Amino acid sequence: MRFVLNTGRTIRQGSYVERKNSPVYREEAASLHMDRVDMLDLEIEEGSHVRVKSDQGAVVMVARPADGLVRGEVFVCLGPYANFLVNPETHGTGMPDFKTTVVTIEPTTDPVPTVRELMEQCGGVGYEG
Amino acid sequence: MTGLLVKNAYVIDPLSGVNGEIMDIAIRDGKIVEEVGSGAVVIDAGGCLTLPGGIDSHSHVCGTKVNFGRYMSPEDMRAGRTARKGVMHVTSGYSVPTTFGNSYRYSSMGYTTVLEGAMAPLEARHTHEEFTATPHQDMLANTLFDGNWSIMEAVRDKDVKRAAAVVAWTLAAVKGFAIKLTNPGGTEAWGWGEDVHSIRDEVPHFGVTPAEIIETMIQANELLNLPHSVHIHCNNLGVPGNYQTTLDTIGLAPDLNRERQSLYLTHVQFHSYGGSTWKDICSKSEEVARAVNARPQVAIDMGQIMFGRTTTMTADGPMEFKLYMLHHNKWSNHDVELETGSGIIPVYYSRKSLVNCVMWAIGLELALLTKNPWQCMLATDNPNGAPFVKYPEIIALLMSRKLREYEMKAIDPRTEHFVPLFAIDRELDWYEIAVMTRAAQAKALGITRIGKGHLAPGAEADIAIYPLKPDELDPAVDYQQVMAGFAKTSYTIKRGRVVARDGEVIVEGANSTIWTRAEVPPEFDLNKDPEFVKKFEQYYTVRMRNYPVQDIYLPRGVSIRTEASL
Amino acid sequence: MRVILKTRPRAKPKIPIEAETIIPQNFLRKNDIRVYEGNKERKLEDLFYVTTEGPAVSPDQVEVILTGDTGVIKRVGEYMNAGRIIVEGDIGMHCGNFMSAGEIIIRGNADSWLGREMRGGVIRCEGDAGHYCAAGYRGEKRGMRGGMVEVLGNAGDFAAEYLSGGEVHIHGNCADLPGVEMRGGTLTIGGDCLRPCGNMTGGTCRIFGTAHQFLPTFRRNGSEVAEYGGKRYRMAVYRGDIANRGKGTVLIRE
Amino acid sequence: MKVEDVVCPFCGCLCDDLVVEVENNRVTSVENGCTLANEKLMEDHRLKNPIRRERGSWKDVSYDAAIQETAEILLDADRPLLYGWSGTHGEAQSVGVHLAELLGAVIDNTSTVCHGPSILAIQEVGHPGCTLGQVKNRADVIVYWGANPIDAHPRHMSRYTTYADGFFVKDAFKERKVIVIDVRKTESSAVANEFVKVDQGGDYAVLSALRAIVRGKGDLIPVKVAGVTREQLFRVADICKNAKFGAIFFGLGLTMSPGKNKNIRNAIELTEELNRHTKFTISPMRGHWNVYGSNEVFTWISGYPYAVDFARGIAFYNPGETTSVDILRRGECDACLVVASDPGAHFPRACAEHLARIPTVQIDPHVNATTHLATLQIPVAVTGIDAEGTAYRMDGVPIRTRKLYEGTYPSDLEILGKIYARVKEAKGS
Repeated sequence: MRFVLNTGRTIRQGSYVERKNSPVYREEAASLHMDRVDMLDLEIEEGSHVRVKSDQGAVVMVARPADGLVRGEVFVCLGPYANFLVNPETHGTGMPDFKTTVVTIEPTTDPVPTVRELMEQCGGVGYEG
Repeated sequence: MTGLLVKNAYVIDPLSGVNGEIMDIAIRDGKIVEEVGSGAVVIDAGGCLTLPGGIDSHSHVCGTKVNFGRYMSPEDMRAGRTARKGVMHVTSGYSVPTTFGNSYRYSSMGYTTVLEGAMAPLEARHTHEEFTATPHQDMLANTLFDGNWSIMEAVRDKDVKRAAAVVAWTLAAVKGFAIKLTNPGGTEAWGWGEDVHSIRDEVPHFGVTPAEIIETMIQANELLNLPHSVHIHCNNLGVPGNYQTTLDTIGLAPDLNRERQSLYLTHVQFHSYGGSTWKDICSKSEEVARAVNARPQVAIDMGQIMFGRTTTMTADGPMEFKLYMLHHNKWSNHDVELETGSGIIPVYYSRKSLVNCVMWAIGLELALLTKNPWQCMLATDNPNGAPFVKYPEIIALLMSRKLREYEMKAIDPRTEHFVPLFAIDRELDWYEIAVMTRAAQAKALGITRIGKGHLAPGAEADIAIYPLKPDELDPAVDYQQVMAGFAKTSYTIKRGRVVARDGEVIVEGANSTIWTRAEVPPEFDLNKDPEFVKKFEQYYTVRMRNYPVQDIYLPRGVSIRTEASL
Repeated sequence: MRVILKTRPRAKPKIPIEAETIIPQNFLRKNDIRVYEGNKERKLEDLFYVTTEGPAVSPDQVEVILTGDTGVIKRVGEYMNAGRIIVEGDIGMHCGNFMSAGEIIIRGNADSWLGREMRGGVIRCEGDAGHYCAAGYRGEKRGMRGGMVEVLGNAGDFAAEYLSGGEVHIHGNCADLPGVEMRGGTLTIGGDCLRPCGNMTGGTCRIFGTAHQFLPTFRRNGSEVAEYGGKRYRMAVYRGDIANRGKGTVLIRE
Repeated sequence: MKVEDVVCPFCGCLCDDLVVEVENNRVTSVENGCTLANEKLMEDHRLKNPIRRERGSWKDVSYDAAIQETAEILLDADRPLLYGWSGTHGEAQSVGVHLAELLGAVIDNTSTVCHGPSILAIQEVGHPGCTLGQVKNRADVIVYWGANPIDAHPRHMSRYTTYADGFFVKDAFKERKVIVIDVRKTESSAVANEFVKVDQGGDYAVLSALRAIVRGKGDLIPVKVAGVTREQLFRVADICKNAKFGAIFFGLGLTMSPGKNKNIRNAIELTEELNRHTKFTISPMRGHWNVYGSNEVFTWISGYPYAVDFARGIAFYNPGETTSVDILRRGECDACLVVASDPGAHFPRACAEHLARIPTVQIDPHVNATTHLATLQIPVAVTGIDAEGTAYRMDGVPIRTRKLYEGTYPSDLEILGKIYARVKEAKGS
């Protein structure tokens, strides 16, 4: 199924912004908020892992029901998980389309990567500290 | 330090009564001295015009609105870009150059002291940050009180001493130099999208009039014994028929100070319009100059406009909105809680616009019709009338009727019917120019006492040597040379050190910031005034303790201390 | 005179070359021409194999041909006022900015800001153009004021932004907001586009494909017939943008 | 030890009324702060010392070696990018701009992925704004557009708008109307008097429609614009026109959605139009506590608020070209210095990949996503905790942050000053 991925701030993301390698940050930044009916259609429950895919790549997140969203829209707080999917094209403005990434979502049993693992996938070397 | 000796200089130093004498100037430890030893570095001025460093008594170069002028104008930034070179940083901008751009260009013109015309107290820290990045001029900041709630309450209560206490507290807190009133009362009214239209209009919700604010502040200023007088941007700027407001304001000025004026009216060109609409606008420079001539207790600056592109910026928010409605280009506005406002729009003054031609003429007329050059300073309200780099051209226009005639042929031919300029023959001489560009400013600002604006022993060694030989030049004819000469000094000396040569800045620079501290008796110290403290906490969005500008922002601060007569 | 500039291989091929000096008039006087590779100033010969053929006495007799890896070369033809530039492949950003006369032909694609604030002359891009094709400078009141920009392929977002004079013709599609802030001149779009002419105050935009998400602030004002590519089409006429002063015209094929 | 009137170094609200308890070089309690402030001030998870990546693993290095290597990396580069800056004080930002100027580098701040489009819009049409106290003391209508202050600026409503009593608004909660316009329901929309739900990507059309209505051309408006009914559009226009003082605050909902700067421009022009009827102001909800300061500092030194390219000696500015995301996406830069920000977390993946390919030095107190991409990280003091300096609030009001205790880490200013000195020496200038 196709969805439009929106990103934005959440208070939890902000609270853990200096602790990006903590489990709480991962939990927040990898939470995919979506409409309950969409979740039924995808046959997933709260806490299910989903593979979210865009033209830029794919990342595993955790589905969570949300009330403020309409069907077809999903929300992830800004951060490395959402950014795995965002196209870097800026339309000559310097600003990528952080609010309108077209994604597909499917259930998966794969684990949610850590921030460190995401960065290693980008070519980095994880720092344990 | 062995000192510096400027030899063979053609000196005009009006404050010392020197008018065109060939003499030597000795400098040691940043000051002018009687003599230096034989080991001194010698600069041969070769008979060239040598003046005290230039002083701009009203310019907008640093602070919130100036920086916003840059921020919103990439098209202006690209108009004047230079690369890093030697000790010179990158510069950008034409009408609102970067701080280093301003500093280098002023320095190249021989200016060593500049007063920022409008600093909102709440944002003073910003002005001071930019001052430190304007390294070649000593800087002073006029501090805005036009819409200050505590002032208006004191005015309403007819409590001059309270007003003086508010001024003393604020100047000390924000390291300001003098009292600035921009459209007094009007900036508060603009908080509601309104304005005041005469000095007798009431300010909404405060029950005071601009006239009462002005009169109270003049008295408060003298009670505090501040070096400068109240510095006013009158109500109704840029409105046809506003000369009446200007005359009314001049009429308010008592004669309270023997050393200087009691009221400084800035950019009076913008306040000398007759007529009732843009269609019948005309010059009232004669009426305004007559009032100035009759009242030695006032001083003015021209607010000359020059044709071309520039940016207007002022604390006068409502005026800028009116201007935006005319130009419909872009408009910024920034109201400052409990204090003042500001606005910015880009403009283009065109020779094809009759209104602009009338404005151009008025500025020149004010300078030519004011009999005493000590009462009329040369300024453009940079960058409102024109960027300050146009000063040399203005000097040439004032010195040469021939150049004026040449220009008058190029402008809208109808202008002649609306202005007296075409009938004015006066040509200013070197001495009068020296007065209008440094000596009068120093006197008006009250900074001669700290060694500014003159070259007598003990003065700060701020000196400009121009590649102009007054004995060999007829400025009425050789106006091109006059323009070129005033644009680029051979030497600009700041506090005894050569900072610019032939238009190139050669040292990093280290300016001072000059501010005023008026000592008040303890009962007038508002830090301990419960009512003041309470209002502050209730209505400002910054804590009172976080409001004052810390000393660290003035690495070379010079405070002028006064004893208040409270 | 014909000057052929063929790019040399570079250690860091993605670092842009800033080449506002590549304009016909500069080759007339055999000056030492310099360009920037990143923050390093280089001689033209360091980055290009330069071949010069034939004489010229005025810049309009100079033709500059660029070949090789030209897609990262910026500012070619900036402030050009005579002569001709032919780019055999793609060209980098800012090609033909502020040009006042002469001709630029691009056989491949042009990156963003093609013909920004152009005053006169002709640019023909045979491939696609990037964003802000024939647009204005940041903060400037007027954009392109004269001349002609023709793109045979598609254009990105903000094509002809601030167009104030002259002619822009995109044969293919435009992406989002073509003709936004338009004040004058003519914009012709052969294909489709998204949200055309937002906030326009003047000029004419003709759209021969589909205008998606057409803004609600344009007023229908009858129909007329327009000719395009040798065919005649019935066009719906709109006046707008009435969110602003609304003195512009948009024609959309019915 | 109790420290009063502490300035919070988290968001653009720059609240300066915090009361903080400090014991043994740690903040042990925070009063008046929001959750974000508490977490930030009480944090205790710094990187201990400079670290360096060597053949696939990390080694500790000395400050001096790290500084020397940073200078060498920057000097070697043909197109270095200096990114970040919003999380440090103005004095350090100032050294950063001079460093960029000296190197011929590109310097950019986090506006690039935040309110950069707002700056572009302001450069087209200006900005009718005001300080936050004007809003608190006067405003009777507040509009939040594409902004969710409860999550992003938790005290904005209580200090400046919805719940803030002021001189002319004695009982704010009763006297103020709050309108929230957004593509989704949020905590903030829940407390609004009027919630306007716009279809994703529809803001531009809604703004155009409102402008037309305010201009008296509402007859043209169809029954629905981007999901908003004609009735609601007229109602909103009416509330705004009848305000005594209206204030619009907008967020990334406008800057990041399709149209970008043109959305903001449309909102500013709506504000200008409303000023023909009453008093209206508009203000961006700036994110980082000192992102506005980086714009200010960049501007007075270079002339431009962000995305400044000194490659050719002069300052050149063109967002979309000289912005960090574009430079990284194109693979242009061959070295990167990241200061006080985390592009690894906040830039699209392709940008993070390029950071991992080139020498990337990070100056930051914490281990963040960029750490894993970097070749070198130098930990520094946190401005507002163990370093002090100037910050500019979202409305341009400059406030000096406080140092709460004398820590052991060097400040950004010290580290950057040393790098600048080494580069200057190497350049022989």
